[in-house]
Amino acid sequence: MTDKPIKKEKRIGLFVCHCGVNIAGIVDVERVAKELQDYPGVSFSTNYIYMCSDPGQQMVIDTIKEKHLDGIIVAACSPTLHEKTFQEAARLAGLNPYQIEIANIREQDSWVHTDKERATKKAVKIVKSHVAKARLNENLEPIKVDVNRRALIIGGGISGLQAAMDIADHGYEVILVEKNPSIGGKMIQLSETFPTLDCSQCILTPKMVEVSRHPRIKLLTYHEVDSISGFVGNFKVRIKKKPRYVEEKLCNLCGECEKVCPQVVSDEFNMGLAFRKAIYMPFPQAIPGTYTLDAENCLGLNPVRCGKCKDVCDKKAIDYDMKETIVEEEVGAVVVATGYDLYTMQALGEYGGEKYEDVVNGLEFERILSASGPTGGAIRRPSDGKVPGSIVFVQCSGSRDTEHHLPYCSKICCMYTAKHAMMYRHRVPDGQATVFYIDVRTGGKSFDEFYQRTVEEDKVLYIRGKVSKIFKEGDTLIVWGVDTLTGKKVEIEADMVVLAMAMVKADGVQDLLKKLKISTDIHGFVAEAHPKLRPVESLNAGFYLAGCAHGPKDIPETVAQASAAAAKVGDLFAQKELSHEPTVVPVNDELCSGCGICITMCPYNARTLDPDRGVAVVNEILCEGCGACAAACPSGAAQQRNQTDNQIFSMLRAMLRE
Amino acid sequence: MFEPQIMCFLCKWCTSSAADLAGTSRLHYAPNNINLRVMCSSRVDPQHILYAFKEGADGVFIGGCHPGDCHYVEGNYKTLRRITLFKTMLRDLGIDPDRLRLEWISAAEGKRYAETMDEFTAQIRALGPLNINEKVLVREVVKDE
Amino acid sequence: MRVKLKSGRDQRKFIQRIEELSGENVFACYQCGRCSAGCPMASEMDLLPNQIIRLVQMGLDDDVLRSKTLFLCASCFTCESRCPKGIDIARVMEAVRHILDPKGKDAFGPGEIPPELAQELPQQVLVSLFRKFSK
Amino acid sequence: MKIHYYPGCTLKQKTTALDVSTREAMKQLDVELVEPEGWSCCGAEYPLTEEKIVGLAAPIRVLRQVQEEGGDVLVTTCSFCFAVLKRADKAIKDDPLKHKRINAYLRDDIKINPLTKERKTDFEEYKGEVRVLHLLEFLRDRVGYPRIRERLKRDLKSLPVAPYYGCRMLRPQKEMAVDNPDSPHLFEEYLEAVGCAAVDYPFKQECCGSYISVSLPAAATEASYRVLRSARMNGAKAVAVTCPLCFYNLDHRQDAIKEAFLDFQGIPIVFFTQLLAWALGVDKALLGLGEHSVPADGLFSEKSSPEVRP
Repeated sequence: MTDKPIKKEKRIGLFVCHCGVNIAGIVDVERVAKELQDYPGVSFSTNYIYMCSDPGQQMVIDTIKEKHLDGIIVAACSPTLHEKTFQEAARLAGLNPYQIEIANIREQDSWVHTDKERATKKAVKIVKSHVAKARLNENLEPIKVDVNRRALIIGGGISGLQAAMDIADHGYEVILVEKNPSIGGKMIQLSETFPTLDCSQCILTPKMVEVSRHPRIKLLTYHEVDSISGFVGNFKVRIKKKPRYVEEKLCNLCGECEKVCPQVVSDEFNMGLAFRKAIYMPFPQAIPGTYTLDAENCLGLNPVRCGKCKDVCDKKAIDYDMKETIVEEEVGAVVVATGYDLYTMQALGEYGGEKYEDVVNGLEFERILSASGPTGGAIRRPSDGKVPGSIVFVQCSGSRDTEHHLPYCSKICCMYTAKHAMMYRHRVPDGQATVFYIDVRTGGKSFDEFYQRTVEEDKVLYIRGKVSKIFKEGDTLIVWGVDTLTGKKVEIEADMVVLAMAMVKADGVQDLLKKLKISTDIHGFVAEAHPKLRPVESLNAGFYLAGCAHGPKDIPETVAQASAAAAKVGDLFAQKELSHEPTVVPVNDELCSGCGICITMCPYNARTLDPDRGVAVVNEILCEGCGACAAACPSGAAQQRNQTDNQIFSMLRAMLRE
Repeated sequence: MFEPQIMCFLCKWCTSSAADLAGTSRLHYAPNNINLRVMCSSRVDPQHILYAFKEGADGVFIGGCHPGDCHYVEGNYKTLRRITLFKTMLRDLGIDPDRLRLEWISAAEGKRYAETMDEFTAQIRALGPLNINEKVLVREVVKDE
Repeated sequence: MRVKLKSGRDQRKFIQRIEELSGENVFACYQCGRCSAGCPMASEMDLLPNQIIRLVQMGLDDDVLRSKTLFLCASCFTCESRCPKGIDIARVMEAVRHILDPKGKDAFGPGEIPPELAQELPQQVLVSLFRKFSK
Repeated sequence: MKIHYYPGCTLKQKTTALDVSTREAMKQLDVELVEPEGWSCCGAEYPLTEEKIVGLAAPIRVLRQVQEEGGDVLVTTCSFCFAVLKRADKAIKDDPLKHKRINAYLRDDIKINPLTKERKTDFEEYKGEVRVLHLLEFLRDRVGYPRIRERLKRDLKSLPVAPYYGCRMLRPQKEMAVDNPDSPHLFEEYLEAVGCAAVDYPFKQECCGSYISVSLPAAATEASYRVLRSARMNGAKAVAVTCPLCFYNLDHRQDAIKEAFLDFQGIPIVFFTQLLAWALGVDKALLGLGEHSVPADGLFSEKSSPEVRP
């Protein structure tokens, strides 16, 4: 634990910032500069009102040149704010940017303490610790890496399709992975879209076709991402190809297989409101246009047990022996567009969604409204096909309930409920539409006008209050609620109830996100790097987010975000090469005993054992510089650049020794 | 009144950002702590902790990301394992393991950071200064320069 | 007590009658309450003007028809001039009074005015009052 | 200038001050007022439901009479009459069906002239071309403020007057279209033309309680109190009104206001035409000041408004 003798004492400059009164109001900045004047290693010390201002930076640049400084400390705000600013200033002055230390005496000192004397003393300690570190800082150069200019898009809904189209149109190759048999996502299930009432299928299918025909887009439907390794610009992805049991290229969609299939199962495209066969096409415009055999419901993929479909297939497209295979791809960027699911109705027992067929969620009602749905767009209730004379719509079903369900607003329910009620009134002119709401949120272009049209022209009764209970009497649903505007407890007889269920993260997406190693918020939505300034990037370099994977949003917002993510991918691909932080943890061969502990510590597989030399070796490109190995290395062979154990010990000494 | 010295090792991605947020939110807390920013809580070697005690820290605090939120996938689990083991060793060395504290504080929890600092400072104050015997013990374990 | 909202045609019958008589779209009201906030008589009312509209929207005719508010409205049109949705609430009040006409007795009849006061009052008061509040 | 003038019933019976002062003032401005022959009550309240259109017959009857006498303008002073006449006129202009139905009523009604007992054989439908003007509008647009100013005989500038619009003249705006209902200027401009200092105050367009004065006097008392208190607080020495009902509530009710609100101090209420007539040099005795229950004599004195010698 001995500091190596410092061959040539460094010349370190100290710049203490007042930040107006933000720092100087509590910390005696002049005293800090003065006390450090004679501290070992410090050859220049000053203070200035705003170090980040142009004259402040110029002072740093000039001083580095004049005083031949080879290290500087800026005692100012948090390094998250101006570290880059001063690294750039150092670069301009010819000093290696890794010789810059930012001592945080604002957020972690002047702003949190009131005792001027103690805050000043603390500032002195903080600055000293950085001087101690700076004395041992090395010049470092970023590690240069090539960029693989191919993008992986996970999810084939509207956000994935849009991002894929945009990136491909920028001239880059795209691999689009969709876990379902067809692309289209949730949007293809919708009927009309608010506020223009465009038919969802009519506007989406052209995009689906375009994507499927794009020469630079490789469509991998019925595939799932299995694992991913590497780093920004250089990812290796293993993709699982699920067996479809039908050869896509051979299937000519004659439909004979479907006719003979004896297995009738619930149709997920129609939200369980209709049936399909075990061999099926999810919907007529599905892309790729092929049948898929759902092995889970098939009588057994065994010609002896059934084999009817195989028998009737003229094209010999059906192959019961297909196996899951793995496809490997190399990409430089990943767009996560995994979409959403609806909160389960089972969670709201008091609304009877699990008990009563005629209590449906928003997506189920979309299928009922859809011209391609089980009723051909006629509004009939699921239980007996009766045209409902009265429908009650319940907004915020699961949303904005901090106590029992989800605290956030699902954002789109106000608008789609207005649309649902309007559609219902158009198609069943005698029908009574009642909407329970707690607030109607219509922030969006032409949204409020749409909502008001629903109320004024279509006479939909909006009742302000949450429904407390829905139960059945005979074949009528009784809805108990309250109108908080009049203070009246109300009871409504309804033939059907539509619950605007909250939007939640896509089912099972957490496993995928774990594989991608990208962070999520507490609700499992992918977290953005910065809520305001970096809304489409993940904190993890090379990952971008689009659509509802990031949180509830409507179609235009999703499309905008997908295009933004695509533009960001374009930014990345436009670079000649990427820089990787050089603050990695190399191995000192002389000290390494080859124990292999560091190898087990590394989450990135950056460290391996060189069997010939019996020492650990590091792939510096893979190393992210967490330092877990350095802490675990028993011999001290693993030392993080510019945060060596020696540097840490020196800092501790500087901080703690009075 | 005894003013303890608290040495804090803070993960750059979470607790250090929480400390910044406490500042931005102008939350006041006791000035007994001094922070050292590391890339990950798993960068903290038990030797660093002992060294801090030796150099005059009365308490050592480590702040990392909540389980599942580690920027480096699982560094915080490594920290948890290390610190749990190391605490038993501290007892053997005659240092009250309560002088070492590990907390998960996310970047959004500025208020919790400030409260934790006050609370830990009070706790260490109640324990009193790290006594000489303890220091002697530390000296035996940590090689001096 | 829990109120059972009428459903379908029944629910709309009252609303439609009010809309026919008043020529106003009561569903345009989004319950901002500006009418009640500016009403010079609001402090005397059992139901505020916006509550009357709300009850009409909900088809709760009984509550509306027995409200004292109908006979406190002076048709000053302050509400009308400030309603962000352009609803003439005074017309809605008049429509409700109209529905009430054949049902009840005078809300305020000539017999209730002491003769000496009648001597003093301007004619227009008597005419307008009876026009509004008598059968 | 000769012009049709509709005084309405109240001005002929209980509130003659408004009628008398109007006539005196118009004389000074060389305006001859002609009452339409056989005019009847306008109905006082405009019928607000679509089904009570019979209420439109009375005001349209008056307008048809003006048309028959060759008039193109009908001037009124009472705000109630003004509102009913103007709205009825607009209603039948906007709705051909109403136009047809009202004219059908009138055809039956005027077969025999009730006054002359003369039988009429020819009937001319009301065409909707008579403009209903409030006297304030008439003075501004037809007479003109310069003509008023040049004939002023008294200086009223030491008299701060709060104009009180009330409800009927301004609202509903889309039918009355006189001025902005929440920031009107017509009355202020008029008062300034007459030479007074117009007092700005926030209650000039608030309701005085109207006919609620009879059914629930306390409510009207409070409404009137708020108006008068606001006028006084803003420095008015008098409140000018255009409507006999406003006059009744603001003037006759002041005893009741004093009983209900201990801080209330009285303030005289005057008709806008009384100020005009006085400023134009009409004798005080011709202003109908005897009808005021809060004495207003003090306002009409040499001291407060001296004669100007040209």
